[in-house]
Amino acid sequence: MIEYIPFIVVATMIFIGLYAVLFRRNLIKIVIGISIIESGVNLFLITLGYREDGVAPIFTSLPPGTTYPAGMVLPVPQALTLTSIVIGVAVLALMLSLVMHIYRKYGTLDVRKIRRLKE
Amino acid sequence: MGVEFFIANILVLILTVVASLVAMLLRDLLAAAVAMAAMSLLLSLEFFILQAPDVAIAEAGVGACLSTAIVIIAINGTKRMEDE
Amino acid sequence: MSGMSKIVKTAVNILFPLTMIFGLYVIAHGHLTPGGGFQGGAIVASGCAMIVVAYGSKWVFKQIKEKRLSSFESIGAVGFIAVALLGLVFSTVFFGNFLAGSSLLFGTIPATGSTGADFNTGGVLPLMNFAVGVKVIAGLFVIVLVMAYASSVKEWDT
Amino acid sequence: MEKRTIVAVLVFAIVAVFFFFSVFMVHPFGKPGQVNMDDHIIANTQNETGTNNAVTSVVFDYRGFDTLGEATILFAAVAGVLMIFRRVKQ
Repeated sequence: MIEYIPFIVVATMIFIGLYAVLFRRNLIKIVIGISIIESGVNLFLITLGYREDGVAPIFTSLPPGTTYPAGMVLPVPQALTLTSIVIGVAVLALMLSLVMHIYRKYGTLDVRKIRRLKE
Repeated sequence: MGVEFFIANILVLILTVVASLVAMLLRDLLAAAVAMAAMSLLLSLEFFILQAPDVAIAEAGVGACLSTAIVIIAINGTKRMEDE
Repeated sequence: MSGMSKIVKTAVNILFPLTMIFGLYVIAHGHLTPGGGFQGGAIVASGCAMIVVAYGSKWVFKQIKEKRLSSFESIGAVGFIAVALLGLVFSTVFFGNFLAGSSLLFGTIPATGSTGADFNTGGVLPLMNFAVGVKVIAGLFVIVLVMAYASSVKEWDT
Repeated sequence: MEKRTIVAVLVFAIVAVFFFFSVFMVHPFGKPGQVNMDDHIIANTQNETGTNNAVTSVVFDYRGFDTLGEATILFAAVAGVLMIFRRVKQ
């Protein structure tokens, strides 16, 4: 149980974001929920790539006594997370621009009122 | 796995969950944006604890500064309070 | 957003060059220390967002147009793809690392294991770091700038 | 209670149960299973790419196409934001 705590935290963060997406009505709060889900996924990738007692995979002045490759954390999930973070901020900017446009057009941020106004 | 690594890991993870819960629950959207910045900063600390300094720098620069700035700009362009 | 008070402007005037130097350092040493094009670009764009907050987006629009920033972003993307295509020409594959192991710029191969920081290593990776850094700086700065200007304008024609 | 709310609660419960049971099917924290590719990258990054930082070598050399797609997405996002706010400028 104790070694599964990071994965439980990841699942909890994804639940929190999913709750905000499904049950909140404000559009900016929905966007914040999507951002929380994305943070949970990033944490999941980094947690998958951790190796016990590992150091960062950078060879410039390693700590003495480091054995490699067995004593280093995995580099591929870190690279994927790096890509995912920049994609996340791009998608966040695009979503918030659309939210600002919707507010100027309909005058509200409530998703149910917007759906009613659309007809 | 040393015991201080374990304690720091669990503590930062729990604080991250608390910050995300606060960001989801608050009615004031500006306060929610600040809580999201705190969540990003704690997440960057967690990445550093898990030996990923590249990702920690990226998360601190993008998550805690730029995305907070974008959310605050969007709140400035729309409405601050979330009404029922 | 309009400009803020004189205290904020003075603090930003002191902090902006430091942020800029740190971000460019992170970009330039991306193949030796933690960092790279994305991270350094995000740091420099954060400094530019600080300028936008302190001085107001109208003042920033007088200094630089967003079309110029957009063309900077295109220059970064084209440079990235051009370096990758040079790998197809001089090496065998797309994204081939044709500079590593040669006697040209950035061509030294470091010794295996824990080494010191030799800047002249890495092959094409420092060039790609610079291209992606220019792209990320311009892209994120133009997003923040245009959104700040649009949020300060009261009337749109939708 | 609306029909939409019931569907949302149902979806949330199903996803929650699914996630809670799938958490315990991941490998334990700190003991990854398949590490052949990562071991190869760590062992050969200094010979093949001349880079000390393994993460940068993965981002720009071993998996360069991922970075190409990411650059495309960033370009598309900037183009989208500029297109949305095109009429705002005077």
